[in-house]
Amino acid sequence: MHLIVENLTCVRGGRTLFADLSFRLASGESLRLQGPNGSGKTSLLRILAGFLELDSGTVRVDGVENDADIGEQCHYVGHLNGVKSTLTVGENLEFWCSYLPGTEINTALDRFALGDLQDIPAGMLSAGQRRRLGLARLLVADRPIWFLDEPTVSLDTGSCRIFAELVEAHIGAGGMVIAATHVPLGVEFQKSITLGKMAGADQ
Amino acid sequence: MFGLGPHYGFIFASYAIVAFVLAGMIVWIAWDGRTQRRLLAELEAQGVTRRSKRHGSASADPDAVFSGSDK
Amino acid sequence: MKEFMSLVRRDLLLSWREGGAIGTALGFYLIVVAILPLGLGPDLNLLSRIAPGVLWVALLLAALLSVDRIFHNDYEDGTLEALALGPLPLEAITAAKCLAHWISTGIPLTLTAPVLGLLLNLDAQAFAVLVLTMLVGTPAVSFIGAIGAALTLGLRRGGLLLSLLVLPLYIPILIFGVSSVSAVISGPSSFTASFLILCALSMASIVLAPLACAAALKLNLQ
Amino acid sequence: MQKYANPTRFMKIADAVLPWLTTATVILFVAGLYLTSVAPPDYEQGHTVKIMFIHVPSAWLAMMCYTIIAASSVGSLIWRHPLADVSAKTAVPIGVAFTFLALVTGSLWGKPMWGTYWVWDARLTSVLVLFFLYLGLMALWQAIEDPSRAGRSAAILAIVGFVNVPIIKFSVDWWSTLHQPASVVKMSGPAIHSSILIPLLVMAAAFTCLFFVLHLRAMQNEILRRRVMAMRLLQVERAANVEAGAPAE
Repeated sequence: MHLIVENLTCVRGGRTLFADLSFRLASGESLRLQGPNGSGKTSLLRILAGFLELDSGTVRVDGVENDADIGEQCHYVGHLNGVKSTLTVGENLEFWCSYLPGTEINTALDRFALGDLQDIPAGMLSAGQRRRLGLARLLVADRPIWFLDEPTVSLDTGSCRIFAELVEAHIGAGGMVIAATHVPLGVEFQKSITLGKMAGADQ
Repeated sequence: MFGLGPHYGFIFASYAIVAFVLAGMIVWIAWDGRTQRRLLAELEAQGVTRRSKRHGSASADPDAVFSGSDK
Repeated sequence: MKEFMSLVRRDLLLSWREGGAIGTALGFYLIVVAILPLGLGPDLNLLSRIAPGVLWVALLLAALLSVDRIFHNDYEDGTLEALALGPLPLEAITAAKCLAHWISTGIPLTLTAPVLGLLLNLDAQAFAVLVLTMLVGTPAVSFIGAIGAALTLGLRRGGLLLSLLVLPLYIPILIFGVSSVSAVISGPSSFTASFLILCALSMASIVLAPLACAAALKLNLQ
Repeated sequence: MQKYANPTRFMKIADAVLPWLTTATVILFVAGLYLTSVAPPDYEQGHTVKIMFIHVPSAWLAMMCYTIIAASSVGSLIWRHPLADVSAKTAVPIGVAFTFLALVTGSLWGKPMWGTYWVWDARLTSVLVLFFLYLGLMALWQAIEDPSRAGRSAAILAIVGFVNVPIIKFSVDWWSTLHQPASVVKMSGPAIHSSILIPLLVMAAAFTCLFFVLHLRAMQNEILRRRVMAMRLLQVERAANVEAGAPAE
């Protein structure tokens, strides 16, 4: 399975964030997006996930049986966790399990050490716990492509290590990860792209 | 009065209001046009060239804001 | 279909947990209907003549209060983005959320209407018709209101703007809802005509509103 | 997607067309005003029929303008035509003005005819609802800062509104027949005798030409406004570069 991006251009509010960006990612590969704030990392991730319409260029995935669009093949972890505070931890994950659809929630709960918090309303969790609950969605439904935008924000070092192992496992199992992060994830990325002023967007 | 019959007041009132509003629109659009042109001239005088002749920089071309509004 | 139902169930569970939203809508409905006789005077036959109109207008305003809740909470905490990546297209997501909103807000408001009808000395035989027309009319209220909610997502004073955008679109529902109820009481026109048109309006909005909502959501999800 | 050439080409075309259109407007207005002043009084309402010569064109313009906004919205949403946004945005305030004029002249005409300033007649009520739709559009335009998002949100609302205009018109007509108190004379149009029809048509033509002059001019202003905004953005960006120590090109 390949994710193919060809001469992608994105203009936001009159400013060209990046122009004629092309790259290719195969199963089992990871890509790190670098660059200062506002250089278009988030916009690129949102374009790839299908939220943001692109000005020109193409983004496509080949080697997928039912040629579902990228949206159904990926997880997108943004700054927001996607957690409902009036539902309990278990109910949150149960919903994603029946909606995405996923297999079961226990592995997700255990890997993110949320097992004993299952019946507590998510509103009462700390920021770090709530972030882990948001990230747990990655394990509820098995999807090949992960788009991660500053995933380890408000995570403590222990959880960061756990998360790094999960990402490594996902890549090892043939998944793809594109991450935009300032903090080193503890994962060595095979490829990396730098956006914004420093590199001069005239590649 | 003016041979317009008993309700001349209403006739004058409606014509006056129409004239006032239409004239108001004409004046506002003319004035707005003049200010935009003046601002444009000032900006160009300060060297913010419209068609970015400079090589490579990712600066926006003013009309790019249209392609920006294309999304 | 399973995902559609799980989304509807989740929304119902959420509105059940956040009871406040329905409570405010019902409370507002009660207060608006109660203060009108205070303003218009206790003359009973005047009240019974305007009762259908008052009950419908107050219902529309009460529903309007709770309509922006359809997308707002999910938009704020990022759930809407995750939903959009699910198997359901945006149109189906909108339809599910509007259906949940109708069940959680439209039906309770409809069930309280006859109680408030007593305050306004509504005619006896009009009660059943009132509930019937409101049951048929409230889906359109939720679906058309959702268009306004989707358009004003993420705006600071979205709520105020929402009512300005949506109330003109509610006028046909109001006119045919009231005329079908007053047709039973006294009105010159036939009940079936206005009632069938009201059903048509509701069905049309159930089918067409999700399209407009999805387009607006695509815009605001950027 | 003609990105760049379009706005500049439009400016040139508009500059070429505007002088002719303005002279046509002036001529039509002079002819129209002369014809209305010599028009014979209506046997029923006397000279108050002269109000019709400006009320009907305003109401007609209000409807036509909304149609133009809906058409531009389709253009901006589906074909992403860059000028469609500009046309839709600039047509809204003009539409509001004409709808307001239609309502005011309608009620000033109603006073001598029916004795009250506002009568819930089907046509006046529909124009009032159209006025609310316009206010909604204007409010939505101002509520969203980012021009491209505002354009497309307003386009969606305009299309939804346009689909609803016939429904609202139908329901208001139904409603007014239900509540038609026998006493009020329905606003029957006066017998359209040629001596009245000709001034009406000339005035309608004058109003339409004026609309296009204003609309084209307003579109030019909007294009200039967006250029000014873009260039200010450029200035900010260059200033940021200077601060960030990057070589200010």
